Amino acid sequence: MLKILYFAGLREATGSGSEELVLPAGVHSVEGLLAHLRARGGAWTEALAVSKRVRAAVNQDMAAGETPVKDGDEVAFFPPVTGG
Amino acid sequence: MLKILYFAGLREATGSGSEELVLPAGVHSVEGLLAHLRARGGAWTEALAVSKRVRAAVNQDMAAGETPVKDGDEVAFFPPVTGG
Amino acid sequence: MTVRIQKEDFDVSREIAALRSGNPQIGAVASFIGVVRDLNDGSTVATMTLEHYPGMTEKAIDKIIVEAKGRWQVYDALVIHRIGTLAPLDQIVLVVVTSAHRGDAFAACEFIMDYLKTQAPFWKKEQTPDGARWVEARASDDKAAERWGSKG
Amino acid sequence: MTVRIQKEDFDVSREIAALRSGNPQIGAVASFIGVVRDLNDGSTVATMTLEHYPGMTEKAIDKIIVEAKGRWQVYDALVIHRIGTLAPLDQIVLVVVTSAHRGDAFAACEFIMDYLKTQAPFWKKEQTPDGARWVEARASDDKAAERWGSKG
Repeated sequence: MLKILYFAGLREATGSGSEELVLPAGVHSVEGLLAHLRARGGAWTEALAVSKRVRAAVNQDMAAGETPVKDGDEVAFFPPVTGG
Repeated sequence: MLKILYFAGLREATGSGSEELVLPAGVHSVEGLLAHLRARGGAWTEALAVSKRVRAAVNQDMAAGETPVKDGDEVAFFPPVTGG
Repeated sequence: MTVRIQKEDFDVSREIAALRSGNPQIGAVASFIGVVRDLNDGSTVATMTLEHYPGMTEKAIDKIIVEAKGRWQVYDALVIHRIGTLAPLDQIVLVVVTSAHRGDAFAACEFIMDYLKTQAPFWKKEQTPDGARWVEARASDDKAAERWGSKG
Repeated sequence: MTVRIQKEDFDVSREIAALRSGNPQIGAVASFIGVVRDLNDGSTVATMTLEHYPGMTEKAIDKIIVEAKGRWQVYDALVIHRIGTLAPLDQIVLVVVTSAHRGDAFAACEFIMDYLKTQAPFWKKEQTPDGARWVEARASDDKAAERWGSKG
């Protein structure tokens, strides 16, 4: 099981703050998981488009596309940060 | 007439905080005035030696050796500053 | 090392006194306060709401401070970041760094702010006369963080 | 632009609030506090006395602030420097710079400190167990000021 979190504009666009997801077959990385979520269509496809510069964290560390994702991980997706 | 001020270690070494001095003949610059004061001998020669890295200000602006000195000026001599 | 995420405002004097407390070897204290402006990207800002990622925020800022301590001679560092709804003139973030000498204090303080701007999971939503909008990340912030070189 | 030379201590929060007052376009406040250390150049410091050149001090710091305002986008700057006798842990100097953005605030604040260190007529005399001594100027302070390039 994966815990997936969405923040800020991404949370609003997908209408989802968090979800639990069985690690989909063939998904081993952040990029793979993103592709899986995009394939849901509609708001998901649009909100997670490459042009949106979606950022990710795995287990609360900033992650890249190739960062591994495995069962039990907490994965978060969000726009570029704007604090400070 | 010149007003001459001495600060910090230079004030202590010369025993003088300030003095009024008729602009000596032939003195037209900070370096000329320094040479004149050094020629007093004793503590003056020692305190104003080139090795002491004496700094100067003319009319309250940082000055160099070639900065002009004229009648009515306020000239100050002091060690490198150490505030802040 | 102190990291606090809070709704409440902070008092700079009190925070600096606490960070300096009991260390007479500190000669330099550099600090930075980020403040809500009433105008951003051409629109009037009435209020701003700060969202964050609890847990990751503290962890990310801890990492930034540890990195700064590895690069410069620093005694201690403090980061306070507010969340919730803020208005123009409100303080948003405080970074304080103590050091023996000013060069280290300035560099570490600016480094922490630059990295916080690109690495700490906060997002700002502004209320403007044209409605609410999420603040866009600035390319200049990426550049500011990049000029410190690679993190490793 | 505010420059104050005083015996009294200062409160950073209060000074920052006064400098920011009424300007909701300020987004960044960088500040620096210099503090008396109990150990300097290998000797224990009991107290330190600060001498200055009244009149020139204010003029020199004014010039430094004007120079900083010419180089960076700065709303306002404040310098407070204490004189008289101070003890370890006492605050010596405060520099605060307000700006729309942090890069300008940090640069101007550090520039003002670096120039103050070489251009403002203050001298420190330390009381140590071996007697009183005038603090020697540091080559590193000349270097710090020089790296900003020529003043013109």
